Amino acid sequence: MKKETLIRLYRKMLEIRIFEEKVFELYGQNLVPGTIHLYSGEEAVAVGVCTNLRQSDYIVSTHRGHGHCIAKGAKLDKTMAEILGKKTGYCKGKGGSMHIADFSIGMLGATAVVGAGIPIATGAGLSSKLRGSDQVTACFFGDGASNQGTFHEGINLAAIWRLPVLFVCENNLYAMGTRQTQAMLPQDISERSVAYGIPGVSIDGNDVLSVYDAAEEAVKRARGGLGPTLIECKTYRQKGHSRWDPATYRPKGEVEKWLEKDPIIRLEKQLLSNGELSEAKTTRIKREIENAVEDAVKFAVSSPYPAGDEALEDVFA
Amino acid sequence: MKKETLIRLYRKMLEIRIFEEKVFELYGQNLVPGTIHLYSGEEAVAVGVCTNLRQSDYIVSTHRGHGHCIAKGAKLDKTMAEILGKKTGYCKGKGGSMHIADFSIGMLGATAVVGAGIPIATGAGLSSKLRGSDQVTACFFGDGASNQGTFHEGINLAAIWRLPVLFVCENNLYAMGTRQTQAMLPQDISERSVAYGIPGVSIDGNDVLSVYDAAEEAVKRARGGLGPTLIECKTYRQKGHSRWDPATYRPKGEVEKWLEKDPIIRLEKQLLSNGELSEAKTTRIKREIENAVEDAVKFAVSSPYPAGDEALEDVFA
Amino acid sequence: MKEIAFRDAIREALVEEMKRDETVFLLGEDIGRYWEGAFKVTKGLADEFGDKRVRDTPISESAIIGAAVGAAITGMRPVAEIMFGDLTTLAMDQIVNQAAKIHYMFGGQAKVPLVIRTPFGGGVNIAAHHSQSLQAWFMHAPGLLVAIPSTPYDAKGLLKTAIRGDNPVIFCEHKLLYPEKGLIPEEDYTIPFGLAQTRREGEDVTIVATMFMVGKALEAAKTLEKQTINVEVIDPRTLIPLDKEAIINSVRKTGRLVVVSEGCKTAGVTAEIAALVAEKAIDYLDAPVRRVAEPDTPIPFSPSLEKHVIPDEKAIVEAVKEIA
Amino acid sequence: MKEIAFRDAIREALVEEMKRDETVFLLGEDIGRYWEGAFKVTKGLADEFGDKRVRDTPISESAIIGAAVGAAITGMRPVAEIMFGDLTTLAMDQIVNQAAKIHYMFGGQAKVPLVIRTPFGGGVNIAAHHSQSLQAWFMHAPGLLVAIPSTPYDAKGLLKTAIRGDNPVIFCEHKLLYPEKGLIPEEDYTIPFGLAQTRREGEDVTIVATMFMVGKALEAAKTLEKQTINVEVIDPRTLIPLDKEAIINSVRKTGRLVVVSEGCKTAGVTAEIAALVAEKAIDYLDAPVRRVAEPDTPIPFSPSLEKHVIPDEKAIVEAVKEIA
Ligand SMILES: Cc1ncc(C[n+]2csc(CCOP(=O)(O)OP(=O)(O)O)c2C)c(N)n1
Ligand SMILES: Cc1ncc(C[n+]2csc(CCOP(=O)(O)OP(=O)(O)O)c2C)c(N)n1
Ligand SMILES: [Mg+2]
Ligand SMILES: [Mg+2]
Repeated sequence: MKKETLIRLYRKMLEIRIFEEKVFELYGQNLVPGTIHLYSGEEAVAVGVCTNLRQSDYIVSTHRGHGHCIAKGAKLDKTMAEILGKKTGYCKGKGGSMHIADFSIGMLGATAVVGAGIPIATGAGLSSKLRGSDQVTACFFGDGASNQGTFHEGINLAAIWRLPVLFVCENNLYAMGTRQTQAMLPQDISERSVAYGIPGVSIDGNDVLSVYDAAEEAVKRARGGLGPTLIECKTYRQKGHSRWDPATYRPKGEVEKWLEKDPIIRLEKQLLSNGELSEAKTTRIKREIENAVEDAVKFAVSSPYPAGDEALEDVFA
Repeated sequence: MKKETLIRLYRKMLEIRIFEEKVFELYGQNLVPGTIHLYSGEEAVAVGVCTNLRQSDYIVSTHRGHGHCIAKGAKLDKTMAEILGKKTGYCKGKGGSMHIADFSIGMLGATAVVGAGIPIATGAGLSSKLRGSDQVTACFFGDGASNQGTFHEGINLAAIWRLPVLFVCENNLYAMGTRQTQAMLPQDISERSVAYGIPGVSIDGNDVLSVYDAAEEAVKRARGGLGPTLIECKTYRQKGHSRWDPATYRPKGEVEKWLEKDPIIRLEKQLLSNGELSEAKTTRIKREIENAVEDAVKFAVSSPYPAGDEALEDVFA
Repeated sequence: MKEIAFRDAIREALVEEMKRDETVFLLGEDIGRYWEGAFKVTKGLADEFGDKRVRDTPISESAIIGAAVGAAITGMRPVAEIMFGDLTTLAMDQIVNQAAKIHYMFGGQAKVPLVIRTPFGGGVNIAAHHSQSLQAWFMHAPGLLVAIPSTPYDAKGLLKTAIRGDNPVIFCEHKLLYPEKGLIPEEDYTIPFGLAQTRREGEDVTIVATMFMVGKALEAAKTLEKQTINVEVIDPRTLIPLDKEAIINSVRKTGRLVVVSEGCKTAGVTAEIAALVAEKAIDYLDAPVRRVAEPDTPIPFSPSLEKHVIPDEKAIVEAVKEIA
Repeated sequence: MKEIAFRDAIREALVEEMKRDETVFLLGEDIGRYWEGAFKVTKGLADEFGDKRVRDTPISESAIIGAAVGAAITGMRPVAEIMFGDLTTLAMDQIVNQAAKIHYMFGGQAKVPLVIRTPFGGGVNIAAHHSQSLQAWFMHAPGLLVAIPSTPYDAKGLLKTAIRGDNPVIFCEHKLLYPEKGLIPEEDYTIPFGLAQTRREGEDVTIVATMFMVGKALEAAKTLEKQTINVEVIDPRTLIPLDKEAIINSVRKTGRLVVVSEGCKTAGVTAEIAALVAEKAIDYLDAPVRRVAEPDTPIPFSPSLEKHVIPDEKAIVEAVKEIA
């Protein structure tokens, strides 16, 4: 892999992590309304996938979507402003953390209904195919989502129509407090691809290079007209499910084990050890990102809330 | 297999066939309101499965449900009366062909929403398990139904809870005019069992003995606490999908090919050739069934329609 | 002008819009060449436009709507068919939470030019799972438009407007209307949403009626005329937006209102229209409002039972006479 | 009597009914020992009754309800939880076509003793997919009962009635009510469905209010009292059946009606109640009816926006003053 790509992967993951650490801090200060689902620990998935995409390609996101947004190229300031419910946010404060979208970069939005994005991604794939474009769509969803009817119907439809879609299952072991293996018998969610006659792979979702490679392959298949792929990324959320979750349902030692597999630290170590990155460079990158995030926070915090009656706008196009 | 069982299988299939031929005739005479979905050609499935069940076991049926009813032991007269919309029918004329039920024999009813019976069967299985009973539930549904979200959710739930349910997919090659292979990539619907970590088998659904054996095995597993099985029975509907369907979408020769595999004729030939049945006996059996069906018709035709205002009853228990 | 059946008027709208705009395409169960629609609305379309633009789907209502949403927000204009209105229950999340809310949730970034065609209504003895009229639910789901044509002319004109528009539309068709004939112009036309049509003028009582009930109301009007009660019959044509002005103006004139719609009575279409008048025009009312709708029961199978629950001319006449 | 929070009153009902009747069991997403309910309603229940009777499910709303239906028609009394009312959209077929219609379609053979508990309502900034109030849909689905408790006392009493009954019940809980406290008796009690409660007597204007809006209406009443407008506040407690008599009797007394409910205005809960009065009690009305509900928009995320769409005390006061 080219050095620039490696650095790009590293930088993007870090950007997500630092951005979200800030979100966490801000909600400690009561600046974030509602709830928040952090992506910390899962950055390799969004980044490994989206780095294979063009700006004109699409992604469909979830309630745990900050990482998807940033990996696809969303602006930090407008993302942060949306999370804070500001008028300057991507959705003018109407969407919030669970409903961010940036259509200008092919980020088709997050849905807070688990699994609901899957057939929508199928539709985006259908659209590209009908328009004769070579765009691909990456659809992110969780292990829990793979038990929804929409998973079955949406992937089956994409399969029979050979649509250019990557179904990216972020298996972070839990859906809220429910372990993946408590909610289904197969160990590997990728086995479910058999039901649709499409390829399925299970990979280490904390290794951004594995994700990158799997996505590259799937994108190639998709652009080549060979149809969808189901990619299961085994990963872990380092925090609780949402704002208030102490995550006491985790067995002892589990978090620690997974913290050791932190995708950012892993790549950083690797790049440092083979000389593609230096301590000085990592420090500089971190500084740059911290500054960018700081700017985003300033923008977001200083932005106004929407006026109440703006609630009545945007119901119809 | 015991001779009585063989004769029982034969008799039941014939009963369904002759009953439905009468239904067909009656709707030619405009005595059957609404639409009708005939089971002709698929009798081996219902009979092969239900012959393994006890009266206390449950079945869940579909829009194509006459065969399931009769195989489970429903009375011909009350079934016919319901199909004709009479007050003396199983559902007092409120249900009709697509919504027959007979709770007294564990026939939990037909639903006309394709796939909707699947999670209901899961619930019946759950109920038996919670009550500590050894009842099993057989759930019938079509190839088309296996593309519904309820298939995915319902079977997954039965799998993780190891419920005593037989998921019996009647793959008759078509869902209305849509070929099975046009609606999904796998050739065998039983492959979908992989997604739930349960056994799946595909069998000749026009061979009642194969169906019987597969169901016997699955019932054993279910009663033994080993959970559900997905049984795909490859079969064929000899008529159009419903009342008005000329079924022109079938390739030439297909019907003829399948008529040769008619499950009743097949078993009859077999039993005649190995002496378990004689021509005289088949004639007698047919006569008996024809008489029983004639009685059912008389009962149904001479029964009154419900009074209009009975429509207002039975909304709440 | 030419005479045409309701189902053919719909087909003509589809054909003309597919010719006019190549982003328009159809998807649904058995709409393609093998079946051509459960009610034969899409007859010949796969032949004319190919399987690519007339897409048969598996029995997956959620995915049909979800895929249509995904296509709509990325530049296409899907017309999805749900074979029976009762089966929208399987896709309510996609319809109500996704299609209807995407424009709003995302702050106006995305358009959802999606039409969902689906047949409602009873009268053909196919019982509780194939006979409902659920329009009221879609009125109660902000972000959706709801069309309820009662004539071939309206069906074609409204469907064209729906397809050309940028919002999700629930396009309600009545099973019993498909064979009904009516006149339509030879040339292209559209009908704006939110404009009611007065089907009959009268001074004594206003009847607001929807879909198949418009015809029943007109029959009732004839009977009532003989009894010297002169009713005005208003057909809203779209429920969202609703032409409130037309209804209120008529009530202002007549002082009496009967609302007639299939679908069960409680919290139904008739409730909204009655409430509207209670709120905005009560001073004009000289008598209680009457709602003629299905009783709160599922639709039964047997003809004798079904007939009892679906509003007919007689029920309308009685309701009018109660307040006239 | 003892003081107890709304969520604990619900839990007490569950505990007592599970003790009383071993066919009662719970199923839903994350209701078990690991999470104990998204709103902690089922706290401690898995410990007390075991995983067998307090069943965590996968994220499969359709299968949750479907399985509950199957269990209900075979001798059990399931209480299913749908984590957010907005997600009932994923199970509408099972709720409306199966649970609600089975007793009827099968001619009375089967009973469906099923309770579906689910939280509705806005006010906690969780946007369009987690804040809706869809009660009106369930009123428009024959065969369902709909409970809408506004106090811990009602929550417990109505839930017990729901669990002991033989019909499917949509048991609506309001997110903002969970921590609210109130008095309940120490001993077993139930509350019949279809019996409204007059929360405050008054002569000038009748306010019919539901769930969280009951409190808002009572606040408004205090403000209005200072302005010498004496309102009566009626809490229907169940929407199906609806205590029509209580509403009509109150309107007969006051001659004025304001209906207040979350959920969007068009074809909503307030429409049905306004229509009822337009139909049955118009002669008693001395002023137009007023509906106070959400405007026809999805629920927006930002606090400044959400506050704008959810009815508050001020909106109620204004509506009352418009007609008083
Ligand atoms: C259809 C649906 N059911 C339930 C919920 C409540 N809920 C929100 S997130 C979540 C868990 C999702 O798990 P998973 O798909 O594994 O994604 P993760 O949160 O682990 O990223 C649940 C149950 C929801 N939003 N939508
Ligand atoms: C959910 C749903 N979608 C569509 C229909 C209309 N419909 C009735 S039967 C049928 C085909 C069912 O095919 P399959 O499941 O294979 O059963 P078969 O009729 O072949 O026995 C369809 C599409 C329906 N009743 N329910
Ligand atoms: Mg997860
Ligand atoms: Mg089939």
